[in-house]
Amino acid sequence: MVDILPIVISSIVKGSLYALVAVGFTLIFGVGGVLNLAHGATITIGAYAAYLIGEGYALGAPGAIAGAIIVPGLFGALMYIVLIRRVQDDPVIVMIMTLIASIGVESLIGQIGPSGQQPQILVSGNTPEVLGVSVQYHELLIVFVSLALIGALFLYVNRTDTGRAILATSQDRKGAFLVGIDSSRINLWMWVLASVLAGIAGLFLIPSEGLSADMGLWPLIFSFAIVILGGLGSIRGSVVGAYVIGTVEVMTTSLVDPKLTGLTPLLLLLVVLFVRPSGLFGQEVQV
Amino acid sequence: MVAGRSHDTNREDIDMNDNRTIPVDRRSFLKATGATAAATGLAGCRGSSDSGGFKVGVLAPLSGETSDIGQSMANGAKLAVEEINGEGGIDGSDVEVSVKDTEGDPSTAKQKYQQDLALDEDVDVTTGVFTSEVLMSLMDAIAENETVHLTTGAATPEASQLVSDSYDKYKYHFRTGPLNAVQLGQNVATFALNVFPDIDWNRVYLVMENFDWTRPVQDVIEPKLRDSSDIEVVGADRFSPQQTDYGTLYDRVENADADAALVAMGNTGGQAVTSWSRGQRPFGFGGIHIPGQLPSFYGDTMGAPAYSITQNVATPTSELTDKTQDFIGAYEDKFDSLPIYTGYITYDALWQYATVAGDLDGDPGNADDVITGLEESSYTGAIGTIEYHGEGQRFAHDVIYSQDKVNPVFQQWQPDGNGGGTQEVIYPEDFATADYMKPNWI
Amino acid sequence: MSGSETLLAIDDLEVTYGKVSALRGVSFDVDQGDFVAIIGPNGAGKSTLSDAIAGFVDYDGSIEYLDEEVRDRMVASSVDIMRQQNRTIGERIGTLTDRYLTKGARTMVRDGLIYCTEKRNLFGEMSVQKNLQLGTYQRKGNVSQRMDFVYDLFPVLQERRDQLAQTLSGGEQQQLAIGRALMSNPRMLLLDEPTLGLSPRVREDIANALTQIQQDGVTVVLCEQNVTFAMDLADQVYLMENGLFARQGNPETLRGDEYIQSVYLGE
Amino acid sequence: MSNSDLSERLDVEGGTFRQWLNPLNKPLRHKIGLLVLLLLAVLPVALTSSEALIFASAFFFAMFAMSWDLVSGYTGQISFGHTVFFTVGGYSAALLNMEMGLSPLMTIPAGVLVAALAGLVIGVPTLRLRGPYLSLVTLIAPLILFGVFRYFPIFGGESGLSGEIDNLFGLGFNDVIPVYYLAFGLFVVVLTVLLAVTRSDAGRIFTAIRESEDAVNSAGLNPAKFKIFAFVLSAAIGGLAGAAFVHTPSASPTPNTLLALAINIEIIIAVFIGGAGTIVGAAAGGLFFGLTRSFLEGSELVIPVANVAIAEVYLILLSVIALVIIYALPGGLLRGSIVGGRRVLNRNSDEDVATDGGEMVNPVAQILNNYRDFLGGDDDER
Repeated sequence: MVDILPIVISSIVKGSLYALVAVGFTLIFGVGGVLNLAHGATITIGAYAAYLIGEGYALGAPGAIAGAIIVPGLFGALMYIVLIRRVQDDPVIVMIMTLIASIGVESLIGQIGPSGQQPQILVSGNTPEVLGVSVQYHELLIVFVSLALIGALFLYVNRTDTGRAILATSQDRKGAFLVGIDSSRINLWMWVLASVLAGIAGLFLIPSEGLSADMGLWPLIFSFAIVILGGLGSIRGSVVGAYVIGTVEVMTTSLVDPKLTGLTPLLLLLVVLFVRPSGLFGQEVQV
Repeated sequence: MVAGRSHDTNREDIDMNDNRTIPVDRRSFLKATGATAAATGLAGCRGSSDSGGFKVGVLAPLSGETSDIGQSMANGAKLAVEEINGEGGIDGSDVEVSVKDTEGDPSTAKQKYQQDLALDEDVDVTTGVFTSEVLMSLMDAIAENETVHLTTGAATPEASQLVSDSYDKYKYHFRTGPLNAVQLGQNVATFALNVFPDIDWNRVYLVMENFDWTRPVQDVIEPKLRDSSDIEVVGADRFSPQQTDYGTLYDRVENADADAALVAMGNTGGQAVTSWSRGQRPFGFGGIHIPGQLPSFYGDTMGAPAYSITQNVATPTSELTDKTQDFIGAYEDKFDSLPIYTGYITYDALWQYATVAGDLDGDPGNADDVITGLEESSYTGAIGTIEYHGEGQRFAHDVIYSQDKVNPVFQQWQPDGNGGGTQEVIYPEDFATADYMKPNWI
Repeated sequence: MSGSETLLAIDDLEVTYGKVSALRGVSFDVDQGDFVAIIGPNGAGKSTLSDAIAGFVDYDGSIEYLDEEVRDRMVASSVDIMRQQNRTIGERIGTLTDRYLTKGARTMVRDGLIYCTEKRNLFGEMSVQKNLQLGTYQRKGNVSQRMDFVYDLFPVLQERRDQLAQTLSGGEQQQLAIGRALMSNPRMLLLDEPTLGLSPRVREDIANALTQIQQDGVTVVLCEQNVTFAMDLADQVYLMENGLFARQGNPETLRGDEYIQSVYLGE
Repeated sequence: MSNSDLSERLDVEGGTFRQWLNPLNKPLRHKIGLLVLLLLAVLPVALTSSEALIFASAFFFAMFAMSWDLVSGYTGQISFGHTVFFTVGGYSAALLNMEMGLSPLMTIPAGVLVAALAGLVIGVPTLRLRGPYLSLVTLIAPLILFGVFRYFPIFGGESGLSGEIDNLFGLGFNDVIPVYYLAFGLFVVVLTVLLAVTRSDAGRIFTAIRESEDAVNSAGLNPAKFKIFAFVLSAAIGGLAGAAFVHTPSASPTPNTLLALAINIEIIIAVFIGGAGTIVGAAAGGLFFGLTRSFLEGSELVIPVANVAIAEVYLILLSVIALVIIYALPGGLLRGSIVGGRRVLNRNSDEDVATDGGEMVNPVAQILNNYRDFLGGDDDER
C-alpha cells in the first residue's frame, strides 16, 4: 500500500539540502578545528537576505540569489575576523562565542524581520507526473544545485592550489605553516565559503519552511548528526551522512509517526558518538 | 446567583479544605525568616492605583508568529472601550485599557498577568489570551486575584472543567469565545456529516497539530465520523508543531488514498496549507485552520490557502447579527484592516461586560456581582447571542453553542479571478455566499 | 667564517615555558653558505632553538633572519596554545591574541627560511607528489625542474609518488619532508633531528643529499643528536647542554675535545 | 565542614574563633559580600510587589547559574545542556504534584533525586568524550529531552505542563514577601553549599583536574570520580532550583521556562559577566542578568534609529555586553572589580602590595586563596 517513490524523492531532496549545510559545517571544523554554532543563524541570514533583496527591492530571483550569497558570505567573514580569529585555538570558547552570536542574530531578526512569509522565490509549479509521481520544480532545483555545488567544491579542493592549501591546513596545520600557507587566510576563506553554502540552503528553505528567525536551527542540529556520522571534518562523509540522515528522517516521519520528527537523527548521533566517536568514515579531514 | 455569594462567606473553610494551608504556614515562614517587619513595611506599597476609573487588562500575543491574532484582540478591545466611553463609560466613569504582550508564551503571560495587570495596575477585568496553554497557566492566578476574566482566544475545555469542579475558586473565568474544543469538534462533525458526502469527501484523513486544544476536537470528531456510513476515516496523525516536514506528512495522506485532510491547525497552519497547495496534493483541505481565518492571509501568502476550508467566527461579508457589519466597518475605519476572529470576540466580550457592569444593581467593582450579572446576561453582539453555561454545568461559564446563539460558519477561500481571493461562506446554508469549489488541480 | 653575508644572527636568546627555562642565553651567527650543526642530548633545547628560529616560539633576546627580527613575523606560538589548557575560560580568552594570525608563515617561506621539523608534519592523506607540490605553494618557479631534482636526490620518492604520505616508512617520510622543503627552494634549510630512528642506510642517503644541497649554495642549520653524523657534515658545531652552548668550534677541534670524546663519541 | 577543618582555618587566620567570627576582621571584599546579602535581606521594604517577584525569579536564575558554574567553571567541562537538569527537576516535581497529589515538600526532594540521577546517566558516558564531542552531547541532550516531551502527551509537548500546581507553602503571587524570602533563602543555601564544596579539598581537586588530569591521576586520585561527583552535584542543585521554581507562583513547568537552549546561553552569558569559576561570580552575574533582563523587558525605551523597543532586544544587548566583557575583562565583572579595587586600595596603603603587586601569574589561585574562608562568612550571616 505504501508508495515508496515519494519517500525516496523526499529523502533525496532532504539529503541534498542537508548536504549543503553539513559540508560547510564540516569545512570549518576540518580546517579550523572548531564547531561553528552560528551556522544555523547564517542559514537564517541567507534566507532573509534573499527575501528582502529579492522581494523587498523587487529584484526577483537574481536579487534573491545574490542576497543569499553575498550577505551570508560577509557575515561569515565578519564572524571570523571580529569574533573568532582571536580565540580560534580554543574550540570551547569558539562554541560559546558562536552560540552567543547566533542567539543575538536570531533574536534581532526575530524582532525586526518579517516572519511566516513563504513565497515561491525561485521557481514554482510541479513537473508532469512520471510513474504517478510529480515533483515540485523547486525540489528538483535543490537537488541539482546541491549536487553541482558540492561537485564543484570537490574539484576546487582537489584541483586548485588554494584547494590543496585547504586540505593541507586541515591535515596538518603546522605543516601548512612550513610551506608558507597562512592558515588564518585559509580559515577566513572557509568561513566565507561555508557561510555562502549555508546562505544558499537558507534561500532554498524559504518556499518549504517559510521565514522565521529560528529556521536555521534544525538544519544545524541535523548537521551535528550528519558530521558525527560521517566523521567530523570529512567532506565525503558529510555528503553521505546527509543523505543517510535525510532518509532516516523521512522514513521515520512518513512511515512511523510524524511526531518523531528530529528525534531519530539525534538518537543515531548519540549511538555513533558513544560507539565510534570518529564517525563511520574515518577520523581526520579528507575529501 | 445566591449560591455563589453564600459560598463566599465560607471562604475560610474552603481554603482549609483546599490543599493549600495558607494561614499557618505563612506565619511560621515569615517568622523563620524574620521578615515580619519587612512585610509590614511593604504593605504601604501595595493596593496601588484605584483612581476611580475602570481598567481593562488585555493579554495578547503582540510579537512572534501569532501577533496578528493578538493585535486584533487588542484592537477589538480598544474599539469597544472607545465606544463604551463614548456612551458614558461604565456607571459614569471612564474605562482605560492596558494591553500586555504575552509573546505567546505561558510563563511570560503569567508574569505579565501577575506583575503588571494584577499587582501593579490592579485592573478590574481582564480579557484576551490566545492558546490553551497560555490560558491554563493563568487559571490559578485568575482565581487568586479574584478578578473577572473573559477569555477570547483559547479553546481548551480544561478551563471550564476547573470552573465546574471548583466553582468558587475559578468562577472568575468566562469564555466568550471561541467555542471550547469539544464544541468546536461537534461543530466540525456536524459540518462534515452534512456537507462531506455532497462534495465527495468520503475518505478523510485527520491531520491535527499536536497542541492541547486539538485533542478534544479529535476525540469528538473521530468517533462521530467513524460511526457514519457515508464517511470513512482512513488515518489520523498528530504532528509536531515545530519542524514538521509537511511533504512526508502529505505523502502519508496520499498513500492512504484520502479524499481530504480534515485538519485542526493553529499557528502551524500557514506552512501546512502552503505545502498542500504548492505541492498540488490530490486531496481537499479543510477543518479548523486558524491562519485561513485571517482576511489578509490569502494576499500575504500569494494565494496559498486557495480552496482550503476553515471554520470561522465570521467573514468580512457575514451578517450574523445586526451588529456584525457595523463592527467590521468601525474596525476597518479605525485600524485600516479587517478584524480577525479574536477581534470580534474581544469586542463583544468587553461590550457585554460593560453592559452587565453598567446595569448592575450592586457595585460594578464587586467581582461577585459582575459574575452573577454575566451568568444572567444574554447579549447580542457581532458574533451572535452570547450566553454562558451556568454553575454546575459541564462547561460552566463557557459560551453556549447553539444554532440560534453562537454558531460558527465554514468558509472556503476562493480565487476571485484577479489574483486575489475571498472568504466565501459555504455552511450553514442560512449564511452561505457560495458553493464549494474543487481545487483546480484535482 | 668567511666575510660573506650574515644570514642569521642570534643574540642572547632565552625561551621559557612557564617556569622552565629551555634556552638561557644563546648567541651565534650563521653566514650564507655555512653548514652549522647544533648537537647535544635529548632535552638540551635544540628543538626549542629551531622552533624559535622558525617563529613558532615566543622568546627574549634577538633572532634576526636577513636583518629582520623573527618576533615581528611570528608564525604561531604552539607553546602558548598548549598552556591554554591549564587555565580558566576567562584567562584563556584573555591570553589568546592576534599573534597566531600574522603573515609570518608567508614571509618566512618567501624569504627562503624553510624548516624541517622533527615530527615532519607531512600531509598524511595526500600523495607524495601532492606533498611535494605544496612545497612550492609560496615559492613558485620551475616546479617540474625542482621535482626532478628532488626525485634525483631521493629516487625512492619517485617510486612512491602516488602513495599516501602516511603509508611511507619512517625513512621515506623523512626524505619526503626534506624533499618538500627543497621544493620551496630554500635559502636556509633548518633541520630538526632528521636522522631520529632511521637506519644507517637511510642516514647515508640523507647525508649525501645534505652535502649536495650545501654544494648548491644552501645554508644549512642542523639540530642533531647523532654527533658523528653531524660532525661529518658541518663546518661549524655547537654543543648544547641545558639551554646553553657548552662547546663550540669546527669539527676537527671538537673531535679532539676530551669532554666531547668521553661523553658523546664514546671513546 | 568538620570542626577540625574549621580550627585549621582559624589557625591559618591566626586569630581566635571570636575574632574570626567578627565580620569586621574580614577582608574588605568579604565585608562587601556580607553587606550585599544583608541588603538583599532587608530589600523588600523598598520594593513594590512586582519588583519583589522579579527579584525572586532572579534568585532562581542565579541558582541555575551557580549550578552551571560548578561543572563548567570549575572542572572546565563546558555544558551546553544544563537546562536538562532544571527541567528534569521541575517536571518531576510538577508531575508528582499534579498527577499524584504529593505535596511540594515531597516533590522537591524527589525532583532533586531524579535530576541527580539524570546527572549520573548523562555524566558517566559523556565524560569519556573529549573536546567538541562532549560539548555536542550536552548540546543535544536537551533537544532529545524535548523530542521525548513532544512524543509523550503526559509532558504537554511544546507548551509544557499546564494545570494546577501547588505552590510551596501555598504561597501565591499575592504573598510576594514570603515568596521573596523563600527564593532568597534557597539562594543563600545553594550559595553556601557550593562555596563549601568548591573551597574544600574536593574543590581544589576540581581545579586541579582542569589544570592537569594526569597530575591528579598520578596523585592516586581518580579524576573521573571527581568529575562525576561535580556533574551529579551540579545536576542535583540545578534540579533543586528547577523543582522549587515550579512550585513558586511565577514559574510554570514549560520548555520555555526551563529547557530552552536560550536559557543555557543566558546562563553562560550571566556567568561570564560575573566571572566563571568562582561561584560568587556566577551568583552575582545571575542576579545581575535576571534583574537587567526584567528591567529591560519592562522598559518602554526605544532605541532611536532602529526604532526597536529595548524590551524586545534585551537578549541582544546582554549578549553584546557579555562579548565585550569576555574580551575586555576576561575574568568577569567580579574579578575585575576585586582586582581593580585592590589596585585602588594599594595606592592608599602598603598592605598587600608585596603579595599582590604585579603578580599576574595566576589570578584564579589568588582569588581562590582569598575566598577560601568564605564558607565561614556565610554561616555567619545567616
